[in-house]
Amino acid sequence: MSWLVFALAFWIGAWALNTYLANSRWRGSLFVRVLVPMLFGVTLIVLWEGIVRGLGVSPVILPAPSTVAQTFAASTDILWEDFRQTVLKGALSGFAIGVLAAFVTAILIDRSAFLTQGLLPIGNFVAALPIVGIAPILVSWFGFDWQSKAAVVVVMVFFPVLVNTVQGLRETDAMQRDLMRTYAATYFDTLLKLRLPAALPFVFNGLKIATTLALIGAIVAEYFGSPTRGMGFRISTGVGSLSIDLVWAEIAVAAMAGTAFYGLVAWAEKRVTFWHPSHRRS
Amino acid sequence: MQDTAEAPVISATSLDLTFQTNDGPVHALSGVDLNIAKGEFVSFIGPSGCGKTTFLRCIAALEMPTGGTLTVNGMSADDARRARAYGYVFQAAGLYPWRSIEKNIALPLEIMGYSKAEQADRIARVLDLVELSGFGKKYPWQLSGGMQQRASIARALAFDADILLMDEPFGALDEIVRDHLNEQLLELWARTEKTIAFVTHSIPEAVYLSTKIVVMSPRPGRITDVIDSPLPRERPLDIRDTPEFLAIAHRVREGLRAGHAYED
Amino acid sequence: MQDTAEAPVISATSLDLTFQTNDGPVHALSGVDLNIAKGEFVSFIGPSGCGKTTFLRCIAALEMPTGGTLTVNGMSADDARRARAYGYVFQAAGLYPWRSIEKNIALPLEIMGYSKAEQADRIARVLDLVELSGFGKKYPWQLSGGMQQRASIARALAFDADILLMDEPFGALDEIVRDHLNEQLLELWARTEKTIAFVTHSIPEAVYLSTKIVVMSPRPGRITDVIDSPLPRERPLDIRDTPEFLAIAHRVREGLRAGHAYED
Amino acid sequence: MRGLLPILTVLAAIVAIWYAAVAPMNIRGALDVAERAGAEVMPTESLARFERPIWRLMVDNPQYIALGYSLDRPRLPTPVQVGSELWKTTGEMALNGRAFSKRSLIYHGWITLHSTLWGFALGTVLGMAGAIAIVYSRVVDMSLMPWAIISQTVPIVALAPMIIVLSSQVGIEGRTVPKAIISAYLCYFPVLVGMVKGLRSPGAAQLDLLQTYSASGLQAFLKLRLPASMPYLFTSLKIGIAAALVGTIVGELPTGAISGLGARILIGDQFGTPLAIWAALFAAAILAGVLVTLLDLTQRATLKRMGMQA
Amino acid sequence: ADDVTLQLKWVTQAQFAGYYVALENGYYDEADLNVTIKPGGPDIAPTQVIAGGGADVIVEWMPAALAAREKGLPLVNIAQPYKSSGMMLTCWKDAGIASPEDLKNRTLGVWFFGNEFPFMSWMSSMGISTDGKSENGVEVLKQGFNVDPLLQRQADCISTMTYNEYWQVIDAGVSPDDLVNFKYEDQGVATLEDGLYVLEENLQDPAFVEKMQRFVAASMQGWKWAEQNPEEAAMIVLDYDETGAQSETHQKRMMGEVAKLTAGSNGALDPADFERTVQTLLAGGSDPVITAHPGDAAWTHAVSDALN
Ligand SMILES: Nc1ncnc2c1ncn2[C@@H]1O[C@H](COP(=O)(O)OP(=O)(O)OP(=O)(O)O)[C@@H](O)[C@H]1O
Ligand SMILES: Nc1ncnc2c1ncn2[C@@H]1O[C@H](COP(=O)(O)OP(=O)(O)OP(=O)(O)O)[C@@H](O)[C@H]1O
Ligand SMILES: Cc1ncc(C[n+]2csc(CCO)c2C)c(N)n1
Ligand SMILES: [Mg+2]
Ligand SMILES: [Mg+2]
Repeated sequence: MSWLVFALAFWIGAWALNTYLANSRWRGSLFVRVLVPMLFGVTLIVLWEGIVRGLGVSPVILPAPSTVAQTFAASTDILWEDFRQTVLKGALSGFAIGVLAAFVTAILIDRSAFLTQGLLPIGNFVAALPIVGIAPILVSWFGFDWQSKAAVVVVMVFFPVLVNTVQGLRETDAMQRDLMRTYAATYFDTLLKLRLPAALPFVFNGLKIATTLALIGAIVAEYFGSPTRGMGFRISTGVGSLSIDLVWAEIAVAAMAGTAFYGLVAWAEKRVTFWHPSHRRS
Repeated sequence: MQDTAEAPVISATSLDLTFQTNDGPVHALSGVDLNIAKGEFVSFIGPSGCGKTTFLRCIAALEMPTGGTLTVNGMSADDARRARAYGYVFQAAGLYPWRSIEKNIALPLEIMGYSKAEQADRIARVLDLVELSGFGKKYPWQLSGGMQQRASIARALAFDADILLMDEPFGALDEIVRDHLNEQLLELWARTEKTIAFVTHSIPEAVYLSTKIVVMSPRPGRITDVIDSPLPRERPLDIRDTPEFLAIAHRVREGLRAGHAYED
Repeated sequence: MQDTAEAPVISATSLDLTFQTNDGPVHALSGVDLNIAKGEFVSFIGPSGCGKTTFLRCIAALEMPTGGTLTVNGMSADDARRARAYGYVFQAAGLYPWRSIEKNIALPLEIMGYSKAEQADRIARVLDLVELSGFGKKYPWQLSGGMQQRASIARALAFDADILLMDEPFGALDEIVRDHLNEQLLELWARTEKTIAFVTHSIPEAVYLSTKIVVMSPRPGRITDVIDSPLPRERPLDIRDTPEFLAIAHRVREGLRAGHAYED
Repeated sequence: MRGLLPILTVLAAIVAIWYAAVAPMNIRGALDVAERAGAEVMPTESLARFERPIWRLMVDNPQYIALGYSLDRPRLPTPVQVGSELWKTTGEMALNGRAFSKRSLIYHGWITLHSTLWGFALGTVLGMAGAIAIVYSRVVDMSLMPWAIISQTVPIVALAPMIIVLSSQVGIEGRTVPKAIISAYLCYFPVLVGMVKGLRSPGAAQLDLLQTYSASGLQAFLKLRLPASMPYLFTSLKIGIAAALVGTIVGELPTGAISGLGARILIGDQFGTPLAIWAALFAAAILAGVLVTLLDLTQRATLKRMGMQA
Repeated sequence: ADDVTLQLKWVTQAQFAGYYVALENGYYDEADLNVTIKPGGPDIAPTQVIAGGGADVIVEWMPAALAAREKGLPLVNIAQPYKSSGMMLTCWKDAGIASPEDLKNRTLGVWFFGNEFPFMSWMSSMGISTDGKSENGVEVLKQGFNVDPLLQRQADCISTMTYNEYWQVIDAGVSPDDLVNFKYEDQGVATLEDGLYVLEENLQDPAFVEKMQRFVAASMQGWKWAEQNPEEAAMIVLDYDETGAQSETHQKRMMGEVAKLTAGSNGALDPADFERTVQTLLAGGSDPVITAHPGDAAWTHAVSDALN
């Protein structure tokens, strides 16, 4: 009971502090911009801990964050092995192949207005489909190891990036294109100096969507067969053997990896498309 | 329409241009005859939609006339484009936001294959010409509208085209900045002896700048008046208060009003 | 600065406004003294960034001065805003695209709680006033720029504010349409006897419209000249070719040039 | 309708490539079947065949390539096989009056649609509420926004079994609610992001206008922010419903295994009947297409009525 | 009537025919019980469901149940309708596998999710490592839900049940002559499957025990009917299958095989079988499923004693 009260008190206190910080005159500073969401996250964890302890929730249903943290610390070798298998081998290689393929395809079909008109609606449609469903098929095609996971990721990532890139390549305004014509610029000049840079904000849009899809794809695919390692393997078997704390540790790794990956892409976006109105600071 | 002794740099004979749109054809230009001699400064003025931009775009071979003939430097407009005969300044500065000012000016030079050293040289020269030295490393959005517009003029000047096509380059600027840029443009024109075709909405601007003012009327876009300016080439800003100036302005305004339907 | 017999409608005394920005403070207004009497038409002119908009926004209580006093209709600017003492016309027409012209004009009336019947009545009246009857059911994008601007004026006139604040309302229009709207605005002002504060970049426009012209200079934004126009209230467009007109215009231009730094 | 020709061409190309791929994908299966039927195949040993590259098998046994187009359990079925399986489990059953039999994909599509719509409704409400809170409160904006992004990097599949157990512990029976929760989890994010953008889309000038009328906060929301956000809302709703469908299917994939299109995919996988998987996949695709198209039509109608060009 | 919720270990199929028969034939009604049968699925752990209060009694394999007990979830076996184990390892004969010794240096498909324990014990009893292919080791794959890995030769052997996956291999066109089966029963590493488990604390309540007595009795009545009427039992199961994907032939065949496994049981757990299972699990090598003998608290005859 006292745990619940403590958690609630912490929540109210953190909320009050956050409200104060967010309206204070330091609200623009990096420190506060990081501290406020951190405090929010810590509050969530404290609430979780408080509820689990306060209500005596069974650890095989929902372990307390402190338990998860202990398991995390005790199983770093397993977590690292799984991380390598799923993220480094499955998700990242699939992401790289899928993105590259989408990019090259976009540039190739972009030369033909006909192809673009045909592929864009189809690509848009496919991007909206529940592609994860093909995981069992691809596992049966490409075998059990990371290759089939990468294949799932390739397919999932391909369409959002393709559609966004094609869209981006068409996103130059008429005046910018006319300018190139007044210089009698070649196709490659125009592609390199105008259309690719102008497409970058869109490409990054697609990349950001792709980062979250990549992890989900790699993990789901492991449900349909895998070697005896990998985050999806550990999560799916962990539930069966009631190692729920290890499952949560894997979830934490996935969230951290996903956030880091997303953050990396967002950072690159900021660097590369610094000129775009949404990134300018004045 | 009056000819000059030399062969004209730009020559249009009964030029027609009709756009096919969903709502039927739009006659943007119809029977346009005009000769522009080397070194002239020609302004085009007329109500919105009368075809000024379209005419400039025809000269630049960005638009294909549907009738009549048009030669630029004695060749077809498209050949002239390929020969990089002109620099074009758009209404909005149209700088590429991912390139610094320097790099924006370098753009045509890169495409035309100038060497790095030559590029640096020319960039420095034109930046100086438009009084932007020191701003080369800045990005377009870090500059005021007037500065951006000057950068876009610098970009059009960086390579050796001796025709300059300018489509309302100062439309977005305030009157004072505009006056100043007008003065500078005249100076530059005097120094470089380029042929300039200049679209504007402002009567004083047209009168102040031009050796020849072309008044147009809409639907179908045709030329209603061509006024050869009696003003001297040397023009202080004060000239705008002289009776000669006002007389020309009055004639332009009358020409405009004739072609204008008020219900816009 | 000259006073009129009646209590002024708008009265500013040593008004200061400093914006705190990342690059340090910007002094947008500094020591501004001005009285505007009932029924006056006051134009504000000055180079970009001199604080014209800021001053108008202070009157409208959209900005809080950091020093000095400002009263509107004898009360504080914010109380005047709450009392709905004025209509504000922005530079861009700023019509809501999802509302028809009618509904756009109804917007302030809905907010102020007018009855449906009263709304219909007023909409019809102001549409007529700006010569847009018959266009009420159209959407903004179906109208030309000039018509949109007139609709936005109608919106500001729909409720009974007797102060009209207009921030470059005709900036985006071509000269001929602008002339026409200027004539109409004068007519409307004469009929309704509102007090109008009007920001413009155009010298002829300022001189043509105003009973009083306020010339401002930037950094820090201050008033450099206040010119009371000797022109009669009745003003045909031709008045712009008269020597009196040109003399005032010249004085305004000199005032402007004095305060202007060319490197903008 | 001029836009239709390129789409049809590309579709035709896809089908052609698909058909061409069937031969190499299925050659091994075809040779196994032929061998068991007593035919002479090269090489005769099943094990030896698995060590041969596919192209060799095709060159050595050209007469059996055609067999690959009519296998019962193909690695890659032909479009016609998928189509006829789809028809058998939908149209034909409907014609026989068994549209809602448990063997009909219409029934399973309905189950999936049901949770998808619940998830969509829940996700949309959450997303909108979150967006409003973010736009109106700086604290919420600063603390919630980063976590909204992080939430999407959590592999929701991992949570699925726990969501089922937890919801049964709070007394919710059946799979609809847990599936809807998963689908709401994926759906709320695009709605949130789109609505934040939309509610913030009115420029300072439009907000100032209402200030000059001294309008209340509620009036500003109803008359400005909400209508201005409509185009954004619909765009994100379309993404949202697609995400909700993905969520439902992910929720049905490892956990449901009872009914719904995801369960059909899983059961098809378990019993080694690829045609069932493909049919369920295409049914899911059709469902997604219908849902997005419906929203698109609503968008056009609404925006047209609001006078915004679609 | 008293409410009872039963959580199955897997999807609706003839493996659980007894319960569906008891429901359909009204045996539960006669025992004044209102029984809800919850089908399972690949990601549903009955142990977790019962811990969360989602079920009163679950069908579970003993290794998983004992493992859960060690994790602090005190499950108790109250009845054991399955006398023998149906687990096998099915291999390609042409891969050169004839005896368990031949498994070394091969790729084997194994079910996880708590079902891997018998396999691990078997391997460790033979001294084979499961860390990858080697002279004295095997490569283990987490087998999915189908027999593709065998058919596509991604694995040399896969786990099968006599009543289910084995027949899927046969249905795919493989001749029984091409296959070699290693039954866990024959290898002496069989563990008890499909027992009924409840939470220990509930057994303190005599009313609950009495309810379970009625439940187990009715269920066993269902099982015995199913053994005698396999065709009809399979059809009853099919009626309850919500996926609509099960086929009649497959379920009838499954029922026939399942009957062989349930035949020897009257519902009561044989303590000798329990002891054998525990010993097998304790022999689990470096990473045993359970580290200590759970003791006799892990099972009770309190419920099944009422059967006769
Ligand atoms: N690509 C096009 N397709 C169809 N109609 C066009 C096109 N470009 C221009 N027009 C039409 O041709 C006419 C002339 O247009 P143009 O842009 O040359 O006018 P303008 O004189 O430059 O006007 P403004 O002063 O507004 O720039 C207009 O009626 C315009 O609507
Ligand atoms: N919200 C603000 N924050 C910081 N500085 C501001 C803000 N608004 C205006 N300024 C600065 O205050 C000065 C006056 O701006 P203001 O908009 O009043 O000028 P203006 O005379 O209306 O110019 P223009 O003719 O370009 O509209 C400018 O230097 C401007 O950059
Ligand atoms: C993830 C997962 N994989 C395999 C099984 C294996 N399994 C245990 S009982 C049973 C039914 C017999 O056909 C099967 C297939 C499982 N439970 N969970
Ligand atoms: Mg134009
Ligand atoms: Mg302003």
